[in-house]
Parts: sequence; structure tokens; C-alpha cells
Amino acid sequence: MARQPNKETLLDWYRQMVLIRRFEERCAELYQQGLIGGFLHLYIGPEATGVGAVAALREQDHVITAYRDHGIALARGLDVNRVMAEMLGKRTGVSGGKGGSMHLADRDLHMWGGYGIVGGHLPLAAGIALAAKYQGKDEVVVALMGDGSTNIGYFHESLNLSAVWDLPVVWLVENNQYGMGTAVGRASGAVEIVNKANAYCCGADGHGMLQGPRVDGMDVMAVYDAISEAAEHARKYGPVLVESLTYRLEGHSMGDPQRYRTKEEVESFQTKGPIGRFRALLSDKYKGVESALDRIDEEALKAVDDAVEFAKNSPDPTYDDLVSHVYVD
Amino acid sequence: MARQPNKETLLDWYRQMVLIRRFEERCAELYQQGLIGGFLHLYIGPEATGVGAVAALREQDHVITAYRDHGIALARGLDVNRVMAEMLGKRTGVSGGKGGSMHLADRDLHMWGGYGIVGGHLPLAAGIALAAKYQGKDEVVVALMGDGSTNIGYFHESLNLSAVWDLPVVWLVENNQYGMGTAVGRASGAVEIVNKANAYCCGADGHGMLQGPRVDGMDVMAVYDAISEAAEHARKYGPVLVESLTYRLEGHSMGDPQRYRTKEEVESFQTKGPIGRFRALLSDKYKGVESALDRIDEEALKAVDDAVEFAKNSPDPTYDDLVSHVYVD
Amino acid sequence: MADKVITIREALSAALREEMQRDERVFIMGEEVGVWGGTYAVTRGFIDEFGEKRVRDTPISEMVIAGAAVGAAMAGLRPIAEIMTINFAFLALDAIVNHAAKVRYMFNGQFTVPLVIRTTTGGGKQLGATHSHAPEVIFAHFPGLYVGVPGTAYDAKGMLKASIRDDNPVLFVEHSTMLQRRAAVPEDPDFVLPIGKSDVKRRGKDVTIVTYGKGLEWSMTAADTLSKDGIEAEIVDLRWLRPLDLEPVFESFKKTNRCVVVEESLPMFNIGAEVAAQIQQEMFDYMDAPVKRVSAMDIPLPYSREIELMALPSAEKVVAAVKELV
Amino acid sequence: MADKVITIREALSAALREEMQRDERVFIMGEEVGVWGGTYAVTRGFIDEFGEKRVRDTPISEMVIAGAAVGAAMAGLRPIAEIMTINFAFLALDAIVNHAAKVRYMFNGQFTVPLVIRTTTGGGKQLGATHSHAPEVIFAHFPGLYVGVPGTAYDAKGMLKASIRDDNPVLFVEHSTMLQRRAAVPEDPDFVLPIGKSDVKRRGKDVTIVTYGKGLEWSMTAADTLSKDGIEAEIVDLRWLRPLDLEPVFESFKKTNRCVVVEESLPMFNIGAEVAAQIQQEMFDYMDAPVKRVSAMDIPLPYSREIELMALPSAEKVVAAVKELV
Ligand SMILES: Cc1ncc(C[n+]2csc(CCOP(=O)(O)OP(=O)(O)O)c2C)c(N)n1
Ligand SMILES: Cc1ncc(C[n+]2csc(CCOP(=O)(O)OP(=O)(O)O)c2C)c(N)n1
Ligand SMILES: [Mg+2]
Ligand SMILES: [Mg+2]
Repeated sequence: MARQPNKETLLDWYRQMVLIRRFEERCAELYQQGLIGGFLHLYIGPEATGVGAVAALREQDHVITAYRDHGIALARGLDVNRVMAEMLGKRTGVSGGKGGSMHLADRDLHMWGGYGIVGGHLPLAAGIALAAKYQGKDEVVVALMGDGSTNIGYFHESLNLSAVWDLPVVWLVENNQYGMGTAVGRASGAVEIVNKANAYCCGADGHGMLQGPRVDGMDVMAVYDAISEAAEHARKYGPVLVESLTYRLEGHSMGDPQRYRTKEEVESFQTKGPIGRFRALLSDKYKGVESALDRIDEEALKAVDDAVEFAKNSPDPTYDDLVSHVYVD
Repeated sequence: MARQPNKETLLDWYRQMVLIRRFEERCAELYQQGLIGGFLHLYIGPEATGVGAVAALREQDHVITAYRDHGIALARGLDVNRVMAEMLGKRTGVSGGKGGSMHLADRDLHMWGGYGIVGGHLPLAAGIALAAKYQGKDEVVVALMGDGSTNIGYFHESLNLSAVWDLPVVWLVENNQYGMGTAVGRASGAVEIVNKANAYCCGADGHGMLQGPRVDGMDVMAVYDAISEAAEHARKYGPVLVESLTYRLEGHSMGDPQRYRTKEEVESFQTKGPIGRFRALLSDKYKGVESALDRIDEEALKAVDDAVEFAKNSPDPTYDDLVSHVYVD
Repeated sequence: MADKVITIREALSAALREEMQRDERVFIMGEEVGVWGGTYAVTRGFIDEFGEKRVRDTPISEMVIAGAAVGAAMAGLRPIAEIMTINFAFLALDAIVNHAAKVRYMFNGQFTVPLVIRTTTGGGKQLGATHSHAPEVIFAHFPGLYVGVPGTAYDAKGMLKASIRDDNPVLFVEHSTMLQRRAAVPEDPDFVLPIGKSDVKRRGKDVTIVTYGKGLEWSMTAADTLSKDGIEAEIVDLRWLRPLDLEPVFESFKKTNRCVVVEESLPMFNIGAEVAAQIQQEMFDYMDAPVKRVSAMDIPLPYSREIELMALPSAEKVVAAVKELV
Repeated sequence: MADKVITIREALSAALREEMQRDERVFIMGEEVGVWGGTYAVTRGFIDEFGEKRVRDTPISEMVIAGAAVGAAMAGLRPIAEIMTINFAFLALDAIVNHAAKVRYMFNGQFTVPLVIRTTTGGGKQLGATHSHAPEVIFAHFPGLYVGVPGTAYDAKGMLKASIRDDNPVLFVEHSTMLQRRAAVPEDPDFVLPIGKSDVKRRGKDVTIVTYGKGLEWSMTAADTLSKDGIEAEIVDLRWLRPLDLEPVFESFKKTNRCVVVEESLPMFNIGAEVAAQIQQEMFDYMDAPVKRVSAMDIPLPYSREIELMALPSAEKVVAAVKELV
């Protein structure tokens, strides 16, 4: 069973979700202003998934994800200033300005990065889990991915290897119902993605992937519980596949014409947003908590303002940065 | 339901299986003599699978397989002389001596070839099925593959696409228990390979892969029935995954040290061999058929002798062959 | 019919539309080609015009996009498979090199693979190390395939139409930052350009610039600058990396005796290497100086705008290279 | 410690064994490396000696073999991932080029990838078009990676040990038809050779032959023949395609003023192109004749023995090329 989070913890989750939301909104603006370039994939909508999943991990555990990585990075505790600096391509960014929005990592915090090749990080997750197991460490890896990525060869090979080798990985699919403009049902033979665990579930001598739940990804508590349980299983026995049902309230990336869904559909999800819902739950649970929540809201705004300041005032990378770290010297 | 084969048909299946066996035995000799080069993967053991599966198809249907393709080629009716000539790398070979043992094809007979990259032919199978469907033809593709190939990315992407697009493919896994020296259970998260259909089975609007049976691949009648039914489904609705439980009585290819299995294991399967078993069934079913079977045995030997003669007397490819067919002119 | 000034994007759309109208066997498959209308909006409206049968959205499955297109081509269709960007074509390398390019040879001509794989190339968009390749050269290494990289709207239309009509597999590479470039393009639905023919894009007598794709843009700009200093560059646009047509390069070199190769590729084992090697082989007696090469730097591309552009070629770098030479 | 005459296979085994004994973090993963003992018997007995934890048979999953090895390397292990043959490494191109070679750069040095990917290369074994590549050059195109191709048992051992000890990802390419070649090799467990250093394998004054891998064999044989006709070839074995060390080539060229590049690659965009391009750039004033290139023909390889060998380089072709030159 998952440790039951206390009030302080719950407020911290709220803080994280709000911070992510404000951060993302600001990123959208900065993109419009031309201060952020490249592709920008916002984590507006799935905050509860990232926050709940990361909260379920221990400090020594590992997180890795795809390019939609801002929320995961912030939830994992990466410095908001340095994350924003990375967005702006600054030398002080978590990846020195060389990674950008899609490639946030912090080795010390065991955030192994965001990755732009769909599915490309899944074998890396298997390898990180292998290293943990090989070294006799009691650590798990949570590997997040989109629904669309479950159709690529990498998914199959990585999940299969994790099953055969009993690797401690929680494979967490953020099913936000679309891969770019393609609805799950138009791209995946199985619409319930956890079903795919069946392909790796019944190995020799009881090895195999556990089929985990389809959790309500708009409910941070539910995600936390599901991933806590999954991580416990992974630590003891081997891999689990969990699906989080979520929704992205913005386009796939900036400039998405969104011809693939209706305004009504998006609106219907807006009202189910994870932050409002969690706020209501907290208000219900803790009398008089509103003022604390309001303060958190303000602080989040301020943290993002400060981060933008920090980023803007940070130096650009130099030619030396351009040519460094291609190899270990 | 499958058309019930009459005596003539059954004897023809027997003929095919014996022909394949004699052919393969001769190939092994020719390899030892240095007349066949490269890799040589014998189809000794799984004859009933190839013969039964191909027998279930119509003339306009399609077959494609991996490098262990001699049996499929002969079952599909490729000229034994020209198949042997291909083994010897002769100009008269089915692939002009340029393909060799792993690359037997006959466009006219809708035998789309043997392929050496594990899993590499699976997307081709999907494409051939797409072409049939696109053109409104009532044709199915049987794509054979080894158990080992079900762990590669190609498998996943191909089966998934076939499910999403309702492609008329029978995916037939020849589970001979090993991929080279690696037992199924050491390589695959699911030991019952048909389970993998679950990952593609439950799509939107009822699309999806049908999980077919695990058929006794040493029983030509059982394979025929299973593939007949599967093909019927594929023609009407979409893809099916079938598994044939078989065994390879020889090494993976010539020169396999076979450290991964015991002599006893191999012997236990030898007694269950598909040809002896089918012969017994025929003898049981048709009084006095032995002499006909004996004649078939002799004719098979003679056909192989003749094929070797033909091949040996055939010309080698020339420099012109070397440089031809790189492009369409 | 007359010419019309259109963008590369429009030229590509027109080529696809015309060929789909002309031949029922031509269809499009790839990620986001349908409902989305193409990541770069090249196939916008196609799904309405041609239907889901002929404009097929696929899962994110590059191996099967390429591989299934090979199978469909072998079986009588004429697929246009789209790999969203050439970075993702790495995942399809086996399907492209081992199957698209070889099934014909391996089975001694029994199969024909009338396939076009369209993809986009190039850096300079702050997409970081894994999304900024311009690795056409590694595909052009392999026989059995054609590789085309248009640099103008005119070429884009004529080359793409030729690719679709040709019976060989073609990797067709479009530069994602050039889609808005305009030129006059014939409206004649039978306008096609020959496969494997380079084209002299500018006449000059002082130096031969050999280039393709985005390099054409840098080179044309550079030539204007150089012209002001009295240096007249002749620019040969390769257009096709395979078949590689260096005849016009040799012709030009006989006159200029000096050559710069301009490309976005990485600096080692690239197009410039081959061009230089062939020039020194074929034009040894005409060489007044070594062939120079302008390319990207030998590093992955970073996100940050300033430093990313430092790593890429530019008109200035071309000017500098030419000036070192003449 | 003394030297011992051993085969390349033995040299590779010894290198692997010694490094595994030396460092617990070193382990092997790949298809058939364990129970089978390695497709080419290089890891025979290893699973008994080191156990299943350190000698790991994998499914047939090249993408995850390479990719999981990258992850394990990032997380502190020192994997030796085996891709059975380089043909199958096409399936791992993305994992190798986008991840092994780039995670360090992309995340600004936070990660280190001490990874060796061992694979075998080469044609001439009647394996047909999809199994006979020698495409090292396409991997060497990309920064972030090292690419080594030993041509002798001595180099095989010293280079492999260096690769395992190095903190950068190395693609280590062994020629499958050369495993039985013998040479004297140091038994000293600390014998390592520097990464990225070419080696002069034969001294001569008349022509410089630049080669690597199997090309070394053809070149050495050719040199013996040429010597009988009074032509003394100097042979520079590149050993590493990345970093590419052409200093010894330039040194030699200053003396010989003539060069032939010998390689098994396809003829376009290959190693010879880069070498020729750099020679004409750096050694322009020393060139008495164009650099010549001997390579495979520009076709897929066929099965049939006679015609397969026609398509490949040979000592005779090297002799002929040299004779055209001097
Ligand atoms: C191998 C590969 N193919 C295609 C792309 C282009 N692409 C980027 S994101 C994306 C959609 C992914 O969808 P999903 O996995 O559901 O993640 P989401 O964006 O919904 O979070 C695609 C097709 C890519 N980056 N990598
Ligand atoms: C992509 C790829 N990886 C590895 C190989 C080498 N290889 C050839 S056959 C084989 C085993 C395949 O096993 P399975 O699919 O079970 O077929 P079987 O040989 O048992 O019929 C392997 C690993 C290959 N040909 N292609
Ligand atoms: Mg999604
Ligand atoms: Mg098998």
C-alpha cells in the first residue's frame, strides 16, 4: 500500500500542479514572443499524472520521459529557474541551453531526460533499470510515454526485454487520446492500452509483465496510488504497465490547427481539469485551506516570473559550449 | 469450414512433405561438399506446417516467409529443379542464383520470397495485403515467421497496422521452440505466442486481430484446418495470429554446435516426426495405400536427383547478371 | 499551359494531387498525412478530396510505414510513403536499404518497387540534436535507390512527379525551412523532370559551386555578394544525390578550375568528399586549387539559436570559402 | 609478459575476458552471446565463467539491445552490446546515432556513455544482398561515436581493450572472414592501443595504400606482388574511421606522391572519398596523380560465389590500381 500523504504533501502536490500550469502558460507566451523556439509541447491537462507518478517514487528512483517533459521535470524538483533558462536556450539551463524544451534532464535528481524520438527513451529506461538491478540497488524506473508511442517497435522490444529480464520498470502510458492528430483507435489495435501487457505477461517460470490499472489521470491521488503500488511490484518482481487516462487541453505543440477534434470535446475536458478538481478536494478535506491555496497560487506565479527574469538575464551559450561535450575528453 | 481434402489431395500433401525432406537432406550433403554456400537453414521437422498452411490457400492468395524457406517454396509449387539450381547459385535458379537459399521467390506463384532479416518481411506482408484489399481482391496473405521473430519491432508494427487497417493476413508463427540457441521462454515475455494477439485485438469499432489457435504443427491435417479457418476469417474480417507448435530436428543452420539442447530432446521429437505420423494416418485410412506411398517416396528421391543434375548442369550467372536488375531500366 | 509562381509547398501538393488524379494506384500513407493535413500542410485537404482509402494516416511506426509501402509497391500499387522527418527514417533504414532498394536485385528482377518515400530534412530550427539531421548522404550510399533533394519549387514539382512515375524506389527529401520559397512552375500536368540530372542554376566563370537543397539558397545569396566583388560563381545544383550527375560539374570546372561544395551535411564522408574525389580523379589537369568544402560542423546540433546557426553553413561561409580560393 | 601468436578470434576473446575480470561493471549482452557461445565463438565459455548476469542472451531485438545498453551505460555500467552483424545494426541506427552518440551532448555533459557495440562486417560469404554489407562509413559519419575496425589480431586486442576502457561509445567492427588470421599479441593485461591512431603496416616509397579491415589483407598481398615488380607500397592502416587519423597518410604521401584507397565499402560516399578529398586539400602540391579508389562495385551483393567475388575488391584489383598509378 502507498504511504498515505499528509496535508503538507498534498499541498505540495497542489503547488507542483499549479507551478506546472503557470509555467506552461508562460512558455506559450514566450513562444509567441519568439523567446522560445523549436517545438514546444505543453503539459497542460496531464499535470496530475506527472505529479502523482513522480510523488510515488523514492529519491533514488528514476524518471525518464518523452519530449512533453516540462511537467515531469518540475515535479521531480528540477530548479524552475534552470528549467526556464533551458527553454530560452541559456547557458544556465538544465541542459546548458543545448537541449531545449524537449531535452530536460538532471542527473543528480535521477531525471534521465526528455527525448524527442518517439519511443526512443524506452530502451534507455530498460537499461537504467538493468543497471539498478545489476548493482543490487532497490530502485525502480518510471518510464512515461504517450499513447502514440505504444505502436512503435521500441515499445515492443523494450517491454518484452523488461519482462524477460524482470526489470524494475513501471511503464506508464499517458493516454491523452491522441498522438498528434491521430486518435488512439485509429492508430492502436488495442484501445485499452494496458491490454498490451498481455503480450509480455506469461513468460517461462512466472516471469512477465504485470497488467496494471487504467487509472484516472486527472486525479492526482489515484495516480499516486496506482504508481505507488506499481512501483512496489516492480521493485519486488518486475515490470508493470499502467495507463493513465488524461487529456491534453492545448494543441500537440504550438501551431497545431487541431482539425482532429472539436471545441466541444476540449471544453468538456476543461471542466474536468485536474487542478480545479484537486483544489475542490482539498477545500473539502481541510477546512479553511483556501488561503493557503491562494498563497500557493500566487507563489507559483511569482516563481515563474522570477524564473523568466532569471532566464532572460542569463548568458547565452558560447562557441565553447557549442563544441563541448561531444566526447568525454 | 475447410474443404475436406480427398485422397488424392492427401497423397499430394504426403508427396510434398517427402519431397521437402529428401530435398533438405540432399542440400545438407551438397553443403558439406561445398556446392551450396552461405547459410543453409533446413526445413526438417516443420514440413507439416508449411505443407498444411500452403494447402489451405487459393491460387491467388499470397505466401511470404523468412529465410527458412525451402519447404514453403516447394509446397507452393515452385519448380524443384529451379529451387535446387538456386541453392547452387545457378543462372536457372528461381532467383537467378542471386538470392540463394534464403531468398526463394516466384512472382507468378505468389510466393513473395524468403527474407533474411528477422521480421523484415512482416511489413512487406502487410503491404501485399493492403494492395489486395485496395484493389478489391478477395485474397489473403499467409506470412510465416519464427518464434524468435515475434520479439522484434517489425512484428509489433506490422501486426498493429494489420489490425488497425483490417488487412487480410494470417500471421503464422512457426514456434519451433528456439530462435537459434535461445529457447522461447528466454526470449519472449509470452511463451504462448498467440497471446500476443491481445495487444492488437480490441480496437475501435471492433477492429482488431483475432487470436487464433496453437495448432499441432506436426499434424498436417490440423494445420490445414487451422489455416483454412484463419484464412476465411482474414478474407472476411481482418488479421489472425496462429501459432504452429513444431520443432526443428536439425541445427539452426549448418554448423550449429547445438549446445542449447540435449540429444534426448531432439530424439523425443524425431519419433513424433510429421511424415511418419502422416504416413501412419494414411495407411490407416486407406487400405493398401502403402505401395502408392512407396512410389511417392521413390519419386521424391528421383525428383531430387534430377534436380541436382539439372542444377549441376546449369550455367553460372555471368557478369551481366551481376549488374542487372539493380534498377528498372 | 502557362507557368505560375508558387511555393515549394504548393509545388509538392500540386505534384501529389496531379499524380493521384492521373493514376488510381497512387496513394499516400504516413503519420498525420490525412486528418491533420500533413505536418507541413503539403497534403492539406487531400483526405477530403481522395478519401481515407488513398490518404492513409498510420500509427507512429516508421518501420512498417516504409516496409508496408515496399510490399504494396511489389504488389502493384504506387505508394507515396511519408516519413515525417528524415531523423525518423533512421528507424526505417533497414526497410529502405535492405528491402526497398534490394528486393528487385535479390530476386533477379521478379519484383518492381515503384515507391516514393517523402521526407523532410535539415536543421536550423532549434529542434536539438536528434531532430536536426541532414543525412541524405547515408541513404545515397546504397544502390537500388534514387535520392532526390529539390532546391526550388520548379524542381520540387518536376522531380516529385518524375519520382512518382518512375518504377524505382525514390527517397524524396524536402527541406523543411524552404517550403515557402517561390518560383515559376509549369501548370502542365505532364511536366516532369528527368531523374538524375544536375542543373546549372547560375552561370559564372570564376568558380564552380556544387550544391543541392538548402545549399542552393546559401550559394545563390553568396554568388550575389561575390558578384559585387567581381567574382562570378557558376552554381551546379545536383538535385539528385543518386544517380549523381557530375558531368555539368566537370564541364563547369574546365572553365573555372576551382570548386567549392556547399551542403548542410556533417563534414566527414559527405557529398563534398565524393565530389572532391571525383574532381581530382577526372579533372586533375584542370585543378588550379584544391576543391573546398563548406558543410555543418562536426557536432550534433544544439537547441540554442545563436550557437545552432554557428554550426551550420551560411552564405557568408560560402563567400569566405570562395574568396580563399580565387 | 611475452607475446603469443593467436587468432583474431582469440584476441577478441582475450580482450573481453581480461576486461571483464578487471572491471565488474563490464558485461556482455546480445543475441547468442551466452548459451551458444557467440555466433562467431568469440564468447565461448563466457557464460560459465562469468554467469548469466554478466553474459546476457537477448531476444532478437536490435533496437533494445543497443538502446538498453545506452541506458545501462548512462547509469554506471560498461556494457558490451553485441549486434550479430552490422547488417542488423541498421535496425539500431537510431539508438546508436541519436542516443549512444548524442545523450552526452544533448544534456550538456551530464551523461557519459561508456559503451562498446561489437559487430561483424563484410561480404564474400554468399549471404546475399541483405547480409553482406560493409557500411562502417555510415556510422562513422556521425560525431559522438568512435568507430574502430581492426585488421590484425594485435590491433583487435589492443583496440577492443581500449574501447572498453574508454568512456565514449565505440562501434567496434570485426570482419567475419578474418577471425582466423594470426599474429603475435601481447599477453600483458594492460596492453591497450590508443583510440584514433592509424598505423603504418608496411614501409615503401612508391605509393601509399590507405586501407582498413579486410582491405589490409588485400593490400598486403598486393604489396608483395608489387614488390616483385619493384614497386614498394607503403600501407597505412586507418584502424579507426572515427576519429580519422590521416597524419600518417599525409606523411607517407609527401614521400610517395601517389595514393590508392582500398576498402570493401560501396563506391559512392565512402572512406576513399574522404581520404581523396583530404589529400587534395592538404597535399595539393605533392600530388603527382589523382588518388585512386578500390572498393566494391555499386550493386547489392549476389549469392552466387563467382559473381559475388567479382563485385568485391581483391589483391589483384589493388595491384592493377597501383600499376595504373605509378
Ligand atoms: C520516431 C518518431 N516518429 C515521429 C515523430 C513525430 N512525433 C512527435 S510527437 C508525435 C506524437 C506522439 O504521440 P503520443 O505518443 O501519444 O504523445 P503525446 O504527444 O500525445 O504526449 C509524433 C508523431 C517522432 N518524434 N519520432
Ligand atoms: C534482424 C536480425 N537479427 C538477427 C539475425 C540473425 N538470426 C538469423 S535467424 C535467427 C533466429 C531466428 O529464430 P526464429 O525466428 O525462431 O526462426 P527459426 O530459425 O527458429 O526458424 C537470428 C537471430 C537476423 N537474421 N536478423
Ligand atoms: Mg498522446
Ligand atoms: Mg524458432
